[in-house]
Amino acid sequence: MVLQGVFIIVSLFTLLSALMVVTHRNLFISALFLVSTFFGVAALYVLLEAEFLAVAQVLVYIGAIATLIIFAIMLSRGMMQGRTSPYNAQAMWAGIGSVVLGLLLLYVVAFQVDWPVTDAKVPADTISNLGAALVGHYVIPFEVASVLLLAALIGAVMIAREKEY
Amino acid sequence: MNATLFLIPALPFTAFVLIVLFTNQNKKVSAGLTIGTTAVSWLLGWYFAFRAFFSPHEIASEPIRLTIPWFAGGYSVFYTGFQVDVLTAAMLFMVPFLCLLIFIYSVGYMEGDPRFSRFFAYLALFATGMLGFVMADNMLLAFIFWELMGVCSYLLIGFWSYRKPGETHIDHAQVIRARNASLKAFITTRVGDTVMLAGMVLLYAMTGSLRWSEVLSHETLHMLSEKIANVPFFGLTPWATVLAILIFWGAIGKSAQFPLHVWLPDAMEGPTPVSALIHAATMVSAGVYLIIRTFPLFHAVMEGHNGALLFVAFIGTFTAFFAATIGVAQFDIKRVLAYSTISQLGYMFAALGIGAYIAAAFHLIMHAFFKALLFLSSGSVIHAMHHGHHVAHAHGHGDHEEEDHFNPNDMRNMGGLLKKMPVTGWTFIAGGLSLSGFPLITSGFWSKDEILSDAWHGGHMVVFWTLALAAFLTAFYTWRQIFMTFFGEPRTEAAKHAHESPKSMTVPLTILAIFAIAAGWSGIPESFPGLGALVHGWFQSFMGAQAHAIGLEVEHLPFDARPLLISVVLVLSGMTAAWLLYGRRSNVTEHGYVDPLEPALGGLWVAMHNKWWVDEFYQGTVIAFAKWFSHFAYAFDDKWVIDPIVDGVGRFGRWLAVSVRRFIDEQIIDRLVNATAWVSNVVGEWARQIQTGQAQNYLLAILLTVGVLLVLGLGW
Amino acid sequence: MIPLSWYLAVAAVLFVMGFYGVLARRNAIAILMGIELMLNSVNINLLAFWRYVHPTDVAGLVFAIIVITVAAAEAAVGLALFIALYRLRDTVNIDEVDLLKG
Amino acid sequence: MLDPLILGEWWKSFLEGLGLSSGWIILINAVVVTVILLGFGLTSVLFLIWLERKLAARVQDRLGPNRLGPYGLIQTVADALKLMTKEDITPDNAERITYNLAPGLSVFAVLMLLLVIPFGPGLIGVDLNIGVLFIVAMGSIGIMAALMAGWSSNNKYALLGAFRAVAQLLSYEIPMVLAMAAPVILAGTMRMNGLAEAQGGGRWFGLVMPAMFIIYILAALAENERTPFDFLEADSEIVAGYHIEYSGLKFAWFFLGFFLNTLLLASIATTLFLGGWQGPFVKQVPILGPIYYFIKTTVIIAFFMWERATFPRLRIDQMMAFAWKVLVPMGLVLVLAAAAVAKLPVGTALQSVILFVVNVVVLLVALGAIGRHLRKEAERYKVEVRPMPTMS
Repeated sequence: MVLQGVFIIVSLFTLLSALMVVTHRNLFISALFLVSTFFGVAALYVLLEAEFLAVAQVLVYIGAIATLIIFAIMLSRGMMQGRTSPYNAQAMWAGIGSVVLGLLLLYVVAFQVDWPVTDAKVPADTISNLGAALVGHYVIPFEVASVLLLAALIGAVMIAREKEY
Repeated sequence: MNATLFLIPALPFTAFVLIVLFTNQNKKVSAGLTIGTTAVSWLLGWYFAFRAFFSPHEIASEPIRLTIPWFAGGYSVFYTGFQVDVLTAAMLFMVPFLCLLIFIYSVGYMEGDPRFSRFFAYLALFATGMLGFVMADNMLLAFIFWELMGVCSYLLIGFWSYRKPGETHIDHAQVIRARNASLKAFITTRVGDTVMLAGMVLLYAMTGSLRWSEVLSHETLHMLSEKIANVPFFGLTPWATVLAILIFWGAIGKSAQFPLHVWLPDAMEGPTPVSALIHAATMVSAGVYLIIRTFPLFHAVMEGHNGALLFVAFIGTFTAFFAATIGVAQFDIKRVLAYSTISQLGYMFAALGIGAYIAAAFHLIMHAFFKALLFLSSGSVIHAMHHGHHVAHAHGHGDHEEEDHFNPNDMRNMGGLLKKMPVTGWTFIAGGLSLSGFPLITSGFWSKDEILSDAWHGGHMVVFWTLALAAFLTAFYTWRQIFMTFFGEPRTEAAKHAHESPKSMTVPLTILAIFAIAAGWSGIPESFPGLGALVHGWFQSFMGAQAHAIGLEVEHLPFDARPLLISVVLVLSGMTAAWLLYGRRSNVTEHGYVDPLEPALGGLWVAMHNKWWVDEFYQGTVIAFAKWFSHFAYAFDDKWVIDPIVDGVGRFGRWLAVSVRRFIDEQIIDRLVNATAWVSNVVGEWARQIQTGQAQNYLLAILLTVGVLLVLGLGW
Repeated sequence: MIPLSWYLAVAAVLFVMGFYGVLARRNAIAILMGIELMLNSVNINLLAFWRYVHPTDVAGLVFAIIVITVAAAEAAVGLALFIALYRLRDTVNIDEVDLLKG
Repeated sequence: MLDPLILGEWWKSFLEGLGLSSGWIILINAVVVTVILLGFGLTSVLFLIWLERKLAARVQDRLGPNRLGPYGLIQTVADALKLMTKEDITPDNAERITYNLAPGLSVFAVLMLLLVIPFGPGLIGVDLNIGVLFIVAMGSIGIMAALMAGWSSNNKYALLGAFRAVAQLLSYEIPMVLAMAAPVILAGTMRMNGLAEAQGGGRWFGLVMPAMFIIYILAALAENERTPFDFLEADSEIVAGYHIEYSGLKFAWFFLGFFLNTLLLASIATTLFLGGWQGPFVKQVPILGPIYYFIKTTVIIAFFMWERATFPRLRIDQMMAFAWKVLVPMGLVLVLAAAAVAKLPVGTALQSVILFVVNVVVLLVALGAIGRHLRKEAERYKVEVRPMPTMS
């Protein structure tokens, strides 16, 4: 009962901030709302008993991604707000389409499918298992991801740096 | 340890590969590789050889084997591998040792040759071939190595044919001669090999196997001797005889026996170490080895006269005498030795022909030693002559005309070299003594005497007397050579300025000289008065084990003075004759050196000097026919058949193409193409409007698609 | 106990919002934010399924972690692209970037 | 005996004695723990401010606060009261919500960390099994606060400060995380208490891995915006950085956050590298744990303050170069070394020795590299010097 109440509050918070993210005219504000959305999601993770992921979420999304985004926004501050409408020509259609899609999805996940839910508990040593799995059974994806990160890092530097020509 | 058998041939091969691929630039390393690997093979080879020496009967009955499955030949898996039995052991005692000595010798001989490393690569490859051949435990593998030897001999005979004229002492004519000689050797031996291949195929067809152990087993041989084949011109013959003769042809080619002997003298164009190793000691004796190896097959047919053995005996005896006659009348120091080689090989075949199995093997080994020695020291002589010639030239003696056609091999240019180069001289004399079969001390005497007494006891009088005569001639031309080369006065500036060769050449000579004299003592027959008691005919009993293993009965001959005395007398008389004709007086007249026999014998001399015109005969008949036939075939094939067909096809193609273009291309295809272009143009004009270049539009489209799919998926 | 479908519903709505952002916003960075939202909703789904269907198997967590990694890489590259774009065309409005217009 | 946990037992039994349901007990406990931690944090900050001023005064040969109370201990309280009474200004074009949110966030981010600091054996707010990760995550929120403050106050200097905040804090977060990873590898756990336990018997990771410890301390200085890394409010360059526009109580919040940060970085250093509450006889007399902890923490804090009062500020490019070209490579090498050594099939003692040697070597190499670089710099500088043009 309590949990459900908490869940409802958290998810409402999350969704509302998400809505602000996509609607707010001021990009900086919506970036801040993005941060709060991330927080909400992290809270959801906690409710899902995935503390590790929650913290990782905070660390990566807020600590790195959101910060980066805000940084970029500041760098290009001049043309962030005002000047032109934040929406493009197809905004209305997009809205309608999105709503329809959302309704469809809700319908599907809520009523159509009944998922094979088990009420097994999360084992206590999940995190150590996770670590073992990351360097054991899932080592290839793990390594690939790290290589991807490195490539992205170098690529970002190469793309963004001032070309002297 | 048995697993290391394969190393014996494999090591020189690795040397070959390494040299050809990597170290071709570095002469020292290349020579080092070849000699080092061969040395290891030599040690291994002697390890196995001595194992055999100490326990001949075990080895003979149960050879050391290393066998692997090779490929599945139809209904039976084809095994291959190496084996060491008594015979192989005897060869393993001789072959790698000679190889090693001669390789070391070559370092000195080939010094300063631009293709030095390549020469050693070939030598290594040849060592592979010979060792593999003697150790192969089946005929196919043996044949492969046999052909490998053929290739090496081809490459090495023609070694100087890649030489640009004037690059060193090789002049243009010699280059041409080398090229022709190599081709001649290759093709002539190929004739024999082809027949042999046929024999091998038939053998496999008959017995379903090529392993010595299986082919030469008693039941197989019995089967072969029972089965009768109807051979054209010869009537009914046991298969054993047929196969034996066919295989023997291979030996004829390889060992330069009478009809196919022509290549060996020309092969002397190759560097002298090559002549010593390949064309005296090892490869040419491979033929003899092959016959010894397959001797049971020859021996299979017991009852009646045995065609195979008769054939072998005839060829051998004839060649022995025939070659000796030619040898008498040659001036080229190496050619004389070449003909003596041919005749000695003839001895061996004759011995085999009369069933003197052990004697043949014995003579094979002994001959290898002293003939290698002779060749090497003759090489040393040539070396010295040619250097002396250069010295003389440098000193201003000797004019340019002489320079151009000066032949360091020609014995007429030599004389009195014993003082100039004592080591070479004495070793050569040792070899000469052994070759001419000087009584009691030399190995040549023991081996040859063995053959002769076998012939005497077997009652093959024709063979005996022919061989005895050949022995006389042998002694004669050997000493003629020695006297012309080493005694008397130097007849040219070159001879005057000749000097001893480097250590790397003289040391092997000395070692070989010891073997050439002493090796024979291992074969003193037990029945020989006095000396026999010392040795008890060790070699006889040793090879006897092998003979016993393959089911030959070897009776120990009682001592008989008659053949011995005859041969001794003939040999001594030959030597004296040589001394009278060449040693006592120098035959220099106003027009150069004149051989005393030339006026004496007249036409016979001319015949012998021109080798009985065998080459010319072949030129006139076989080769001429081959040329004509190939021309005819070329004309038939290309001019009369192929060309018209090709042209017709071409014309038809052109006609077809034209009509296709006119009716199909222009009428149908082109219009289709244009229509396609038009359609795509129109469609594109319309469709380009879809591509707004705005990712978000596309995403919207995706959204709609997903929605629609969802709806469909929900089954509305 | 919270039913699984609630999480899925939240994720779905979050996803749709992100998608709307991607579709409707002009500013590239805003679009990037939308993408991040979508990725988050995906992660919610992954974890929800992990928790409710296979809590003993860490595959869901691993997958989520990989997604986070990819998101980070994507953000870095995306922002770099936008900065380069800003230098080049003096705009980060996606609908002004239509060089591929047919 | 003298085990602070006994208190906890007693408290629990007392609550149960009141016949409350478990849920309520959990709630009450949470509230109590929070109150205790908050109280501890705030009071310690009061003390720290005083300490800083005193130490700085000593270094600069002054007296420092000495009027209110013994040794001017009450001085800080007076300052706090003064700040409260000050006018709270908000710039016109400021982004109000963000502007007001930022100070709170900055304090909140740090306060959260108090949860996972083990003051003694078992004496810890929440012994998260991902404590270290939690710390790192919270650290990233501090950056957010600085950004918000700098951006929202609509002021060039503030914005510059925010930029610098991102640049510096992000850059130094990486060596910091690396430095924190090494003890985690050695201890095999991310639980703060576990980390403290793992350093029993004097096997302090700070002694095993001196280089790592130094990296952490430097990174901590940068994270805490202390000289020589105080670019965020470099008075001589950008007046006061991201909190230039703040005044009164909001400024007090930032101030609070700053000192809390100092405290926490110091206690993290204690827990990760100096064995936390570990010390002689702590097994027998658990009450010694918190005492050891406080001693060590205070020493580190004192070091921070001393060095702040001593050093000048770097150049900003030097700061960045130092992070990326020196600390990060060193950290990577050392983490690798730690991971490798931890896998070695030898006794712990031998592992420690090997690791120590590796650390020393790396440290020397790094110092050598820096020295060569500086010498080159000096050369270049010499070349660039021009004599003053003289009037004639």
